[in-house]
Amino acid sequence: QRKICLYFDQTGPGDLSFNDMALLGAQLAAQEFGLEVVHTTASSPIEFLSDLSMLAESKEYLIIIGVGFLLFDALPEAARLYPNQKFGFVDGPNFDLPNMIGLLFKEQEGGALAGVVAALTAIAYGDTAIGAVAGMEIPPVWRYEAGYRFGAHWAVDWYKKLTGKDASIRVLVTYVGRFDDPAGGKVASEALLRAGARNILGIAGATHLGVFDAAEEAGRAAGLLSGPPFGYGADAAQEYIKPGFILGSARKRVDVAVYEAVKWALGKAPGYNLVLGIDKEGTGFSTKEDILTFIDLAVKAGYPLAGTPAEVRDKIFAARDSVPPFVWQGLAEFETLLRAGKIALPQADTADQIAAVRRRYP
Amino acid sequence: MRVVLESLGALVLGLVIGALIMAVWGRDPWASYRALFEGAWGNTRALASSVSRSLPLVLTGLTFAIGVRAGLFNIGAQGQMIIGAIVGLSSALLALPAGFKLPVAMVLSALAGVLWALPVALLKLLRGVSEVISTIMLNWVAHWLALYLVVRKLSDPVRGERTFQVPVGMRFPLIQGELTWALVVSLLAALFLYWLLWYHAKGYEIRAAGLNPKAATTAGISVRRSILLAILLGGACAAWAGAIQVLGRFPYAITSDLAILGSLGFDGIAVALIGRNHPLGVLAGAFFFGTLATGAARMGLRGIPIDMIQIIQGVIVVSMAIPEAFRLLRVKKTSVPTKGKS
Amino acid sequence: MNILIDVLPVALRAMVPITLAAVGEIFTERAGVVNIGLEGIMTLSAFIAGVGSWATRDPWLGVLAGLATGAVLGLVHGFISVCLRGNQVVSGVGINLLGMGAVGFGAWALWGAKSPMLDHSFWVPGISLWGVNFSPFVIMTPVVVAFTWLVLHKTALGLRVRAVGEAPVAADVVGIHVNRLRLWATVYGGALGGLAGAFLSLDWLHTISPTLPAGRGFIALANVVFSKLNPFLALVGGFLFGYFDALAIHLASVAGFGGALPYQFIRTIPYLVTLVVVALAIGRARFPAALGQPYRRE
Amino acid sequence: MAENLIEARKITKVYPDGTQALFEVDFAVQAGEVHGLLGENGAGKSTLTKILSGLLSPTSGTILWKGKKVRFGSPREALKAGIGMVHQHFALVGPYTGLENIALGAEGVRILGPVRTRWIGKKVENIMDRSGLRVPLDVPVEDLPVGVQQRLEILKVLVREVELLILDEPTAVLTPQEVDELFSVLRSLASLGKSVVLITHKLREVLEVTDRVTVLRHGKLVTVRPTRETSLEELASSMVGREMPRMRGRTNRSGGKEVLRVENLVVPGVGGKPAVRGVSFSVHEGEILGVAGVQGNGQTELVEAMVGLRPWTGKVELNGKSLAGLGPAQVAALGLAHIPEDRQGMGLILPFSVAENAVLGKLRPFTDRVGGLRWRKIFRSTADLIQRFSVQTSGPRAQARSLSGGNQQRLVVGRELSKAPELLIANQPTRGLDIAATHYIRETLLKLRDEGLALLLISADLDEIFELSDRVAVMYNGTFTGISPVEKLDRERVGLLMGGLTFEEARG
Ligand SMILES: Nc1ncnc2c1ncn2[C@@H]1O[C@H](COP(=O)(O)OP(=O)(O)OP(=O)(O)O)[C@@H](O)[C@H]1O
Ligand SMILES: Nc1ncnc2c1ncn2[C@@H]1O[C@H](COP(=O)(O)OP(=O)(O)OP(=O)(O)O)[C@@H](O)[C@H]1O
Ligand SMILES: [Mg+2]
Ligand SMILES: [Mg+2]
Repeated sequence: QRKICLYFDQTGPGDLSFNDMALLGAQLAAQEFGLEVVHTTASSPIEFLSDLSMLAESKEYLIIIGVGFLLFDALPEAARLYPNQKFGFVDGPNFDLPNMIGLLFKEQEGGALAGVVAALTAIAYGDTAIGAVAGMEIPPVWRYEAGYRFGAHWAVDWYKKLTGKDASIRVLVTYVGRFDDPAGGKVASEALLRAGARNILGIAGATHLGVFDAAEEAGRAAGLLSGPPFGYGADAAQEYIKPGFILGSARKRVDVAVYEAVKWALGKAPGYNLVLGIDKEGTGFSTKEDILTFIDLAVKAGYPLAGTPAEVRDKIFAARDSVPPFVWQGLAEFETLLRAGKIALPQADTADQIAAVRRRYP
Repeated sequence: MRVVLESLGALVLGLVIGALIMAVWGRDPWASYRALFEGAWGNTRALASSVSRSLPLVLTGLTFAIGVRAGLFNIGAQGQMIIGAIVGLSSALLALPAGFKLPVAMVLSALAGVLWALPVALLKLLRGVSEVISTIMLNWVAHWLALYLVVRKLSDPVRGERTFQVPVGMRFPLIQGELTWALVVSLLAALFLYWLLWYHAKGYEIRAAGLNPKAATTAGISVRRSILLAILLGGACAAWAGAIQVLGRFPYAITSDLAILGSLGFDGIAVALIGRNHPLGVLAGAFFFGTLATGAARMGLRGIPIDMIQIIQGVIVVSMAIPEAFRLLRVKKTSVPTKGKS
Repeated sequence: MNILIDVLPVALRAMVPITLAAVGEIFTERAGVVNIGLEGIMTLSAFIAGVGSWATRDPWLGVLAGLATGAVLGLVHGFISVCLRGNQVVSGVGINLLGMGAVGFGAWALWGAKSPMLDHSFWVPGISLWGVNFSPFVIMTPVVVAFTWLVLHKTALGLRVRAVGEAPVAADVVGIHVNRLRLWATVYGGALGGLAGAFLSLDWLHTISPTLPAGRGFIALANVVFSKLNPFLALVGGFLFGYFDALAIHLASVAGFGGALPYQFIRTIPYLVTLVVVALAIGRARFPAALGQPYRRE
Repeated sequence: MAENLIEARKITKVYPDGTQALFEVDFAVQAGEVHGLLGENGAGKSTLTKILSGLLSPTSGTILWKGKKVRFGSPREALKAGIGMVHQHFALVGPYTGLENIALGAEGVRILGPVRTRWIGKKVENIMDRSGLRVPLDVPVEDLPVGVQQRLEILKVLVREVELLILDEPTAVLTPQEVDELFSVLRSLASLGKSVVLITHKLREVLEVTDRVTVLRHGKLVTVRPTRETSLEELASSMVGREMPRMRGRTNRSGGKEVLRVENLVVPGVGGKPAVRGVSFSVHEGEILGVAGVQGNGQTELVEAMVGLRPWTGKVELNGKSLAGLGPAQVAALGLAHIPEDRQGMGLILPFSVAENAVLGKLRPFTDRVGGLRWRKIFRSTADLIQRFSVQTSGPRAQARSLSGGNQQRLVVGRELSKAPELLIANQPTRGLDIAATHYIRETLLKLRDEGLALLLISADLDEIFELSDRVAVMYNGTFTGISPVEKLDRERVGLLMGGLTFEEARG
């Protein structure tokens, strides 16, 4: 069995984000271990179990890696039905199954880092609110939201400690209800902008392309070549999409996770949960290096960049340099504390937990 | 019989055009199609999956088909299905003896579908509001209502991504692979509507009202009552589509993005049209769609991206529109003058 | 209530695709052809418009490309439903599937991304009037509405188009080419759908995606019924829906989670408002007598 | 021999479904003549003329127009050459006004320019003055009486200044006066050197107005003769292919007990204006009350009100039971049967089978306790009906659409009569039917009368009124201008009454 099979829950390769990163990780592993990669995509969530059964039945694959949170039920069921097949689950746990590796991320961390930056930037430019445009109410999105809220409130406290000045930041989170509605994302962002939230995190897949667009359009209408307003990306380093108007992204290293999963499949160890957090560089706030990686990825894919790669890079970095240094100082401090385990981020896996978070960090 | 042959001809045409597209893009059409059909029918598990996949489509297809029979363009299956799924699931909360749970859930879900369809009928009959508008709008209302209920009221206390699961005793038992006895629900519904439409006075009236409302009225048939009946029966069918998705299919719960319901309601339109709005044709049309959906992943493994598969599906559906073209071809042949026979 | 006025500019833009596509469909349906493939037409046209703008570096050429794409898809639908006398609804459903697949595949093959965003150099530039920046489409839409209405109701062509949808035999016996006219009417409808698509990608959202219209093609169909096939009422319907949809998203976004109503309920407002307006003020629509029926002489 | 304006040689037509409608038919029309075209339902008259006017193309055969071989691909080409046709089933756009209908296809210079209504209007006025065919030009034609629509159709063709005018059964819906007017228009056209082809089932009209006559039977040419040299009997037998039996002599009789009583019936019409304005009458057992009148004077509304399709005020009693507030099903249950005026629109469901149509409106005896259909019984009863009423069809499973008009009508009549009604309302029961079918249906109605059925006959055809009725009422503008025994009336007088004169005026 020399084949790795990736099974995408939706969209498939071509999002230059989550799915493409998974593919990238698989390809890297394949190269290193002399394997082959095949992949396919669900034609709708109704097919999950039958597709996975079909894949497992063929006995052709070293490991079948389900990519995407939506496989939450079908993947463990398939792993139970086919105990001799190894499975990996990007974005989900292994459910104590010996033949499955769970690949989890601490989305809260990425969300919190973005929250710190968004809130401090807002303070720097005199705003009283930050925003987030979310897709649907599912736990990974909740975790981002919870982290974001926490980060924003932490930032306010930190700013007070730093300067002695009071600041107040409201966190406006809106759920558009779909992951594939850029128009809904844009209208929601325009509402947030009008409500005074000029830093907006996108956690809604294609929907949050509308966030970036609203930010750029508002900026250009005011005659600016860079923000604020700023959008913030998720999963990938999405800055290249709107250079100058995306200040950063909450990263999630799906490639690393997939690579690790393949490595596990080659060994004999029983399944476990690989939780990737900032400590293992699995989550984080996009670094300059990340940004360059993704510009590179986009160039290779043939993406219609807004200028030459160098121009794009310069614009992104210039935007970062344009915000007051205390923003980055705050980020660095938060990151340090996080790595040191000195910060406990709120849980948000159930409706009750997220409701509590919303009450606590309004 | 002729109708069946025409549909098969259209299917073949669609497959051929699809093959051309794949060939142009440098993929082996033969191998891809083999993968598609192996993936869908290759073994009993696959076949069971294809059949199972088609069960809700039968029901939403029936909703549209009976509407057409009554002269309606009823595209409300999506919303009614969502409501049916929610109510079917919620009936798990009732304290009932185990054996009763499933039947009661099905009855309640059908009632809910009927209630959700009622405004469509009332708006049409009392205010002349076209069912096209009211169903599109109510579909969205149902969608948002469900998003609220699934996340806020019915969610699994320990897992936020979906509602609680239907207890084991309330599920449709498995037959084979993914296929459950929900099969009987879809089959019976199709047979029942077939019987109703062609072997019962009410169905006769529905068809009469749909084909010529004026003549039907003149003959003392209440067109309004027929429309009401068609809309409400449609509501019940669509609700059952939702119910069997929740009660008869893993994970026996509704995910918080409603993904397990997908666009089954809308797909029912195409299913019904391909089945020529005949309940038995709907069975065939649904199985065809079930096949395409189930076989797609296997085709994907052969390097055909999901979007390409969608294109091919689109081409096949478009070709399904034109059986008339075959009739045209045949006419050309027979219209050569023959010696007077009158 | 400040927010009621605040959402106006957003609403004006939200109105455009629903109105343009609906007005095109009105023209098509007046000629007796139903095209429920608007969603697919908008999706694919948005993509080709983006490609056009990107390839030519001229947004207006991009708009033209979108328009042409819509026209070609209209032609395909017209060919199937008018010339081959196919089932118009099935063909429309197929076109919707096709549009979605073609964009996902095309954008990925071209740019490696299924939902790429377009740089601002590809955007249709805004027009400044009285110090306010307007989307040219917001101005164009009422013009198209008025033009379509004029053609339909004040010209010889319109007389013929409506006759062809109402009584094709009557048109045929006075020498009007029924099928040719229907075909062109379907092309015009498709072209306006294409324009709506170009607006989505080049003016409003500056992105391309297989689900870009996100259901607006179907809302446009509802708008056709709402308008009783009157382009001016379609403008009203488009604005009404656009306004309340924008308002609902605004309210839901700003209210957050503490509000009196869950945001999910707020989002049902545009749909409920539409229903109420139709029930109270619009009422019964009368469709062309030969709508959806292919015409043949023998 | 005068020159042929148009000549068709060996025309054969096979419809796409394989129906052979015409077989090597020769047909010629001379310049300046009125040419009658006769034949039973389905003989191929419409098919032949549709071919001449470019609507259909022949399967084989040639057409000579002014001596030159032509091939019309479409009505446009035929119109351009100078051939215009008024179709049997009107080709009008319902929601359009008369003027718009006339303008359609000839609107003006530029296709994107405005319709030149003023210019066309003037031209139409001119033609209306010359021909005496008057129609209102600013009303949607769907609101116009059928007779007026007919005139509009003719105007539409005249405006296009054709040399050959083809009229497919134009007189079925006109009053005698209107027919006379039409015929004088046709004669004056002929005297101007134009030619007319007239299709009709009424032989008297043929004898009255045509110069020559062609008879078709089963898609084949039977005979072409100068009208002078032929007679009514000869034409009838050459159409049918055998001697026509004479109509059974009608014995006058006075009715028995009163079955229907109508007092001061008022029925609102379109736009709230009353269409029936206080009508009173009664119908007795074994009696036919004939209601004569030009289409559109309230007959439709009168009938639809009585059968429960429209709201009304006043008093309507069937055998002493009031029909107030009852729907069609309840009215039918009380013993009222109804032959609707529009068999295809109201009487039948064309895509249904003959059997399904045969039980339309009388399903009760054919269902079991749960409402299931007893198909075997339905088929048996349909076969019986087909036989009793001589419906020509391939069987109970055939689509009603595939029946000819005459046979469709037989099916409707048979169905309604098999309901064993107390009262039968027959609205235009023989419109458009050939003589054999007409004959058959009239005979049937008379026979039923003799058996004691009460009959309300509504007809625009005076022959029919006089052949069948015991008493005659004339309806004009929503009221009855008197009811009188048939012996006391003559065609002339009734014609005047139909035109709006009162009894007194008509008498004087
Ligand atoms: N559209 C059609 N498709 C198939 N067959 C047709 C069609 N129209 C007419 N026919 C056939 O052609 C024959 C001649 O029809 P046609 O309408 O010319 O008769 P007609 O002489 O005009 O009868 P009528 O007196 O009832 O008007 C009919 O017997 C019928 O079987
Ligand atoms: N779709 C069809 N398929 C087969 N035969 C048809 C079809 N349409 C019409 N016909 C045939 O064409 C003939 C003439 O049709 P038409 O509609 O002119 O009726 P008609 O006999 O003239 O009756 P009417 O007097 O009501 O006009 C009929 O005899 C019928 O058999
Ligand atoms: Mg005829
Ligand atoms: Mg006829």
